[in-house]
Amino acid sequence: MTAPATTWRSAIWTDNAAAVGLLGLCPLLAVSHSLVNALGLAIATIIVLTGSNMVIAAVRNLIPSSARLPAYMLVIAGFTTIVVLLLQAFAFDLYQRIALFIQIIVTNCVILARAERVASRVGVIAAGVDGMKTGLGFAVVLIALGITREIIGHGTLLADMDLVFGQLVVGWRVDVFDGGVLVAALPPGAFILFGLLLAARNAMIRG
Amino acid sequence: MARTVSSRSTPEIMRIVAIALCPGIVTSAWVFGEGVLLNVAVAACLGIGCEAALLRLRDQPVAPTLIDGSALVTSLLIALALPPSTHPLLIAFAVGGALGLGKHVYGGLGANPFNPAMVGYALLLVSFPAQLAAWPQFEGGVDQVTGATALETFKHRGGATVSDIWTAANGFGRYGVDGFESINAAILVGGIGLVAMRIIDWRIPAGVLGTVTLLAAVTYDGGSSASLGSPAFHLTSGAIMLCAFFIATDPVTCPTDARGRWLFGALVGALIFTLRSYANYPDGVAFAVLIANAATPLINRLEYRRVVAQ
Amino acid sequence: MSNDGALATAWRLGLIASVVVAAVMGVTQFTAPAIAANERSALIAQLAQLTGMEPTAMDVPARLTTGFVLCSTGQAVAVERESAPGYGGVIELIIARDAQMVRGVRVVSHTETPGIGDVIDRDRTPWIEQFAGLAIATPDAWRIDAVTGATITTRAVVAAVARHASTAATMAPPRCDP
Amino acid sequence: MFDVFLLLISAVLVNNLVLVQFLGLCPFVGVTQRSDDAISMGLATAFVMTMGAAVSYVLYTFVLVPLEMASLKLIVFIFVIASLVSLVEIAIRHVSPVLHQVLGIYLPLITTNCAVLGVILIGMRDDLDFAHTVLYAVGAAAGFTLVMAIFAGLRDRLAEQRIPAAFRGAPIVLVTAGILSLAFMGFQGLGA
Amino acid sequence: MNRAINDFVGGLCIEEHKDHRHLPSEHAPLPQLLTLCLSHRGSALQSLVSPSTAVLGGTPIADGDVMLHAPTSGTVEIIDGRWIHLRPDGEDRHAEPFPALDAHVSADLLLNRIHSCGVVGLGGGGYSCADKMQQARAANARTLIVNAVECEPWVTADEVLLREHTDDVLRGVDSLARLLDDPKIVLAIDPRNSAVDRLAHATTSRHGIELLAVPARYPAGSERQLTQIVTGTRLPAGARPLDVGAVVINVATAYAVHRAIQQGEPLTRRLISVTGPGITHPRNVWVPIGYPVDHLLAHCNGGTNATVRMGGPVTGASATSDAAVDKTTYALSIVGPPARIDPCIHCGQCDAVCPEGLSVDALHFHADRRDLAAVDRLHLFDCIECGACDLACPSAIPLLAQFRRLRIALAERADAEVRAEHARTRFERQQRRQSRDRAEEEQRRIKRIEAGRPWLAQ
Ligand SMILES: Cc1cc2nc3c(=O)[nH]c(=O)nc-3n(C[C@H](O)[C@H](O)[C@H](O)COP(=O)(O)O)c2cc1C
Ligand SMILES: Cc1cc2nc3c(=O)[nH]c(=O)nc-3n(C[C@H](O)[C@H](O)[C@H](O)COP(=O)(O)O)c2cc1C
Ligand SMILES: Cc1cc2nc3c(=O)[nH]c(=O)nc-3n(C[C@H](O)[C@H](O)[C@H](O)COP(=O)(O)O)c2cc1C
Ligand SMILES: Cc1cc2nc3c(=O)[nH]c(=O)nc-3n(C[C@H](O)[C@H](O)[C@H](O)CO)c2cc1C
Ligand code: SF4
Ligand code: SF4
Ligand code: SF4
Ligand code: SF4
Ligand code: FES
Repeated sequence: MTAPATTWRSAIWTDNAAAVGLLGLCPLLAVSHSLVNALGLAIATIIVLTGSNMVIAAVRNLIPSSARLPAYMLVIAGFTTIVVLLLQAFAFDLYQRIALFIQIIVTNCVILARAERVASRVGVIAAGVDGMKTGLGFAVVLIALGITREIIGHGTLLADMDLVFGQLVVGWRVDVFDGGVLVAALPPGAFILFGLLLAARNAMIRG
Repeated sequence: MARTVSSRSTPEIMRIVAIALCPGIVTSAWVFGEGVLLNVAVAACLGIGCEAALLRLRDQPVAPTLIDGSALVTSLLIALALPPSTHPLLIAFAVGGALGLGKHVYGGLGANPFNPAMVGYALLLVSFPAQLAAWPQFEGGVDQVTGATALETFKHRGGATVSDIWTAANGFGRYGVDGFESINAAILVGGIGLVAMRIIDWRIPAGVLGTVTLLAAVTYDGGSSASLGSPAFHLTSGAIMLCAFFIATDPVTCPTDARGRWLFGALVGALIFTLRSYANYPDGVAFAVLIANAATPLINRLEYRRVVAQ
Repeated sequence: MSNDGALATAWRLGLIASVVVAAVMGVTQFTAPAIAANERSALIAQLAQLTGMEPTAMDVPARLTTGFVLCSTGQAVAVERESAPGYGGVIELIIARDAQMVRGVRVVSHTETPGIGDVIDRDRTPWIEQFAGLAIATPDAWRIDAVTGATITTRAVVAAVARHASTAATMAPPRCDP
Repeated sequence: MFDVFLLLISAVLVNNLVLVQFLGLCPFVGVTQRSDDAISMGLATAFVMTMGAAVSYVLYTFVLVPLEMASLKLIVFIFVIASLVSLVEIAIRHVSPVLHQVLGIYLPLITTNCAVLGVILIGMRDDLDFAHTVLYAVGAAAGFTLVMAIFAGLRDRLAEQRIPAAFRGAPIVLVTAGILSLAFMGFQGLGA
Repeated sequence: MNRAINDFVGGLCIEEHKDHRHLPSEHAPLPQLLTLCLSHRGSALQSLVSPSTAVLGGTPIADGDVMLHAPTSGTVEIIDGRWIHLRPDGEDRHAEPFPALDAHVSADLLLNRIHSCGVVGLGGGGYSCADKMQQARAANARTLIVNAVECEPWVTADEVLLREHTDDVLRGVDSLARLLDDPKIVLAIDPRNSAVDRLAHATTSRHGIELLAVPARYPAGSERQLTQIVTGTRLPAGARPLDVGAVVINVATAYAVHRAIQQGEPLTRRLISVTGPGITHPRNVWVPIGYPVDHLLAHCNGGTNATVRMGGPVTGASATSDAAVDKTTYALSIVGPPARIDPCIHCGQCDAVCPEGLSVDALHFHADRRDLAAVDRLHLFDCIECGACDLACPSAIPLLAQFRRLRIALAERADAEVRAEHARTRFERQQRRQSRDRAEEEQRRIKRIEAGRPWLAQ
């Protein structure tokens, strides 16, 4: 069986689930006011996506087709819970900043869609790779929006990166300019800047 | 078809609105000094430049659209809403936000659901609230010490009574001489001119001012420190007249028929009163108008009807 | 679907559910100590910041009540809640003080204007650290400047802390319970 | 009484689920093309949200915590929501076929609407008691339905042909949502 | 003269531009060629003549819903199924007229005469006068409204006709009244009309004609609005004056009825205004039916077909290059250069003036997107094509022209369905279409939503 041909390019650029389908918007907009939060959520999402995709692929023959959705949801919820616990254990400060939206990964429609469309039909490795690709597409959008909002909203870049990467990167913070344009860090800014990023992407695709 | 009656064209209407703002601008300059004129000049230049740039970006013909004058109205309203001598970069931010995000992303004149000037102003207010609180201490108009405007004092009145606020606050001369009262009076004059020329529908200012007056009267308790302000206080402070006659009346973003306009005016009035009395930002005008704009399509839809009995 | 089918489905679903639940519970067991430790050390770090002391895990009670006395190396510090009427609503404060002075103040929650009133938020500016070390007996002599543009917010906080301090000054000093 | 009012104002306007808390955005941008769809979706969600918050509260407080299985809460809540959705669907079908026609097709969608789960988790995070949890859910649901209706109205103008090509579709929807969110910033401080 | 106590909703005051009302009517010289159309209000007429036949003026040359007569003597040159070209011989000889009918003939005879003289509504509608009166009799109409309002700016043909032939018009009205059972007769007129004095004088000596001054607001002359002014009842959507017992007749029609009955003369010419802002000397000219527009413009020193509208400057539609005057052409209006068009600013002026209470700006918005379903929902078909919205629009948007194009598009779509489904009543068809659309849309919607991602179907 051939894996549905999701190329890296399509997952990240042309058919990006977040950018094109506007799926999983909530966590995307909510945690993107700084790069560190965005990164944290991106990594968590990739782990859940890849993990649940692989598990579902592994047990796909065991899952009765009439009870597909509950089974997928079980696996996804289990994986999310595990990531939540691990974050609490090993990256507590980061977890505290994005707790709500880490938990809400459970309902991310992209994950369910990948389970249904890909993981239930292909092997473990292929499913894992697909989860990575999709997750990376999501991560790219998160990071782009995180960078934009952090620079414009706070005037900084890479602030508080130690929450993800530990003491190593404490000095990474760059002060781009003083103050920042507050609205970018507030809810309206999330919507508007994501809209502008998508418009820029559209303009680039159109050439 | 060719015009067979001498009704006014849209560019003429825009120009008249700009002219009707002049009494307000002049009085404001008289009260707050030439910083107001600086605002106006900067905003007007930026507005026209920005409109031209955006039109070019959209591959639209620049010259014919530029003379429709709507960008000028937008810029003037922003200039009047800002404290005197606001930094040109801040004005540029507001004007750019207004014309870019408020108007041209939707396709330019007539296509925008939200009042562009208020979009620009709200973006600026939320981003740089401190800078927008910098109204000059008003006595003499020259000394550039900032002080709380009446609405801010009102917002956090502590033990002050309404009349304390009135006499103590910056820019309040209590009926007449100076300050926000005279600016509001001058704007009222321009606004009544627009009503008389039938450029704006009287129902909108009537709805706004009527509702504010009504709510203020109902909740007025003689002016104690817990009062939400007397009708006269609300009608003479902040951007109330500008809103009632020039902002809420933007034809593009308000409902199109009489009943809808009453409703819209009342909604704006009720929101202004509520936000002034209970919310954080001192003058709720921009937010009130934006929220009411959001409700406009729903109000219009109520009116998609035939008057005729079917 | 036949009964058999339904039953089989239920079984398999049950199996998957058990495995997932088992996995989660396993990870819970595995991470529980670390999480508990994290929660505690976060709390301790916060208290250390607030009080300027270095409390050890043993000094901090397991469950915090709204007002309690923190004892560390023999020093007793009262940690209490206070609220101030700010510009946009109530500002919830937490104040630490000992017998003589204010040890520290932090804002727990507020609804002040973003960009103006949030100077009181330690994450934004260090303004609120000025309270550390002020004598509770003489609030009138405190020299804390209001922040331009946020006069109301900052005055409200200063007033609330001062009121709290002067009340506290008249009460018995915090003592370490035996 | 007054604090009930304040809690509702806060949940409906000041901390609006969609525009301020960023929850329920998928239906907000996805099911607002037509007004009646938007309002039906809003109402269906409101129902599940309120019920879900109540049931989850009970399960969490009286089952999971005593059994020391709090870490299973996500799994449990998701199944509470999914079962509720099914139950509601069956119930509505029996009680009122008309209502079922209106709401029926939206119900399955609600399972992946993060707003429902979000409301449950927020109630838990803020340590609300049962009554306040339910009240908060009612307010949040009302706020959700309100902005669904408003946004559905606004979308008519988003079909304007003059919108620059790069902004058509998602970007203009997001910019508009942003301005609406900006407008709702005005409620900051209300009821505090 | 009485002032109307009732009014219609909407509408607006406009500048009249009617200075030429005081000039006497003129006669246009015979042209080289008359072009007579073989279709009337969309239904075909059967030609009664063969090619190259010589005919006298007044000879019937086509028959169908209405009859068509040769305006002058000459040769019928080409018949290509759609047009009759009549080349006048210049002698203007006429066939023997019908005998005059006296006051006591039967209603059937009167109706017959009106029909065989080819009298149609000259107020712009062109509906067969005999048919209209027949229906009015059947419905036992009690009010006869004579429409002398002429509310279009720049147009004065009815006014001049009324002033110059006051008594003949009133005689025509008498004849029409005889067809009804002692109706109330109301002559509705703009009080500024220069024929008012003569009329006042003429009607004092008669009984039973009320002279009624209507509000000087456009479009008071439109029959639905006029009926409301006269009877006080606002017509529901789709209703005609007859539904409230009124029949509306234009003054020129009344005059043609008089000529048909008392003179026995078929309708072969009419008085029209050649007028508009684009011409220096507006005037009123008697022209034979079929007069080529370009020829008439040359005669009156004004404009070209490109700048002329068939009808008044407000409601007239652009003329084609080979257009000719027909029975419903009450004016040729030469318009000025087109105004600058700005985008719709949703000012609502058009909604305020629309006499039918339509949400005009919403119609325009959906029309721009060619959303046919939406414009149908917004009652495009209740638009009376008065152009009040055009007059009010500050952005000078040609709303009426857009609505006309759209109506044609909608009608064509409906036509296609008629052909497909054969003859069924329009009502039934619509009913079924609507419910089917609803069901299909529901199906599609359910599919979309069940796909789990309705939002992808942008
Ligand atoms: C949009 C806006 C928001 C404001 N928010 C606050 C606030 O959060 N806290 C505050 O103390 N004052 C706030 N103010 C009040 C003004 O900054 C006011 O000028 C100031 O508090 C009093 O002036 P002063 O500092 O010169 O005495 C706000 C004013 C505006 C215009
Ligand atoms: C907008 C509009 C304006 C009209 N104005 C007049 C008018 O001024 N005079 C007139 O006789 N008919 C006018 N008509 C036509 C009348 O509605 C009606 O068709 C006519 O008076 C009927 O008489 P007839 O059948 O004898 O032509 C107008 C129609 C419309 C739609
Ligand atoms: C309650 C529920 C919600 C769903 N929500 C989404 C969603 O938001 N986005 C999505 O792509 N798929 C969602 N799915 C999965 C879709 O139903 C569908 O299985 C998936 O999109 C693959 O369909 P396709 O291959 O036809 O694209 C959901 C499924 C269920 C049961
Ligand atoms: C009566 C009137 C009021 C107006 N008010 C505003 C306004 O409040 N803000 C603004 O940006 N433009 C205003 N304009 C200009 C113009 O209508 C507006 O920029 C449109 O929203 C642009 O599409 C106004 C124009 C008129 C005629
Ligand atoms: S246009 Fe309307 S409002 Fe103006 S004068 Fe005429 S009737 Fe009166
Ligand atoms: S309007 Fe023109 S095309 Fe139509 S029937 Fe008359 S002459 Fe023929
Ligand atoms: S032309 Fe139609 S839409 Fe316009 S005003 Fe007249 S009836 Fe209304
Ligand atoms: S009058 Fe013109 S500009 Fe005004 S709403 Fe109507 S179409 Fe738009
Ligand atoms: S991510 Fe919130 S509703 Fe889809």
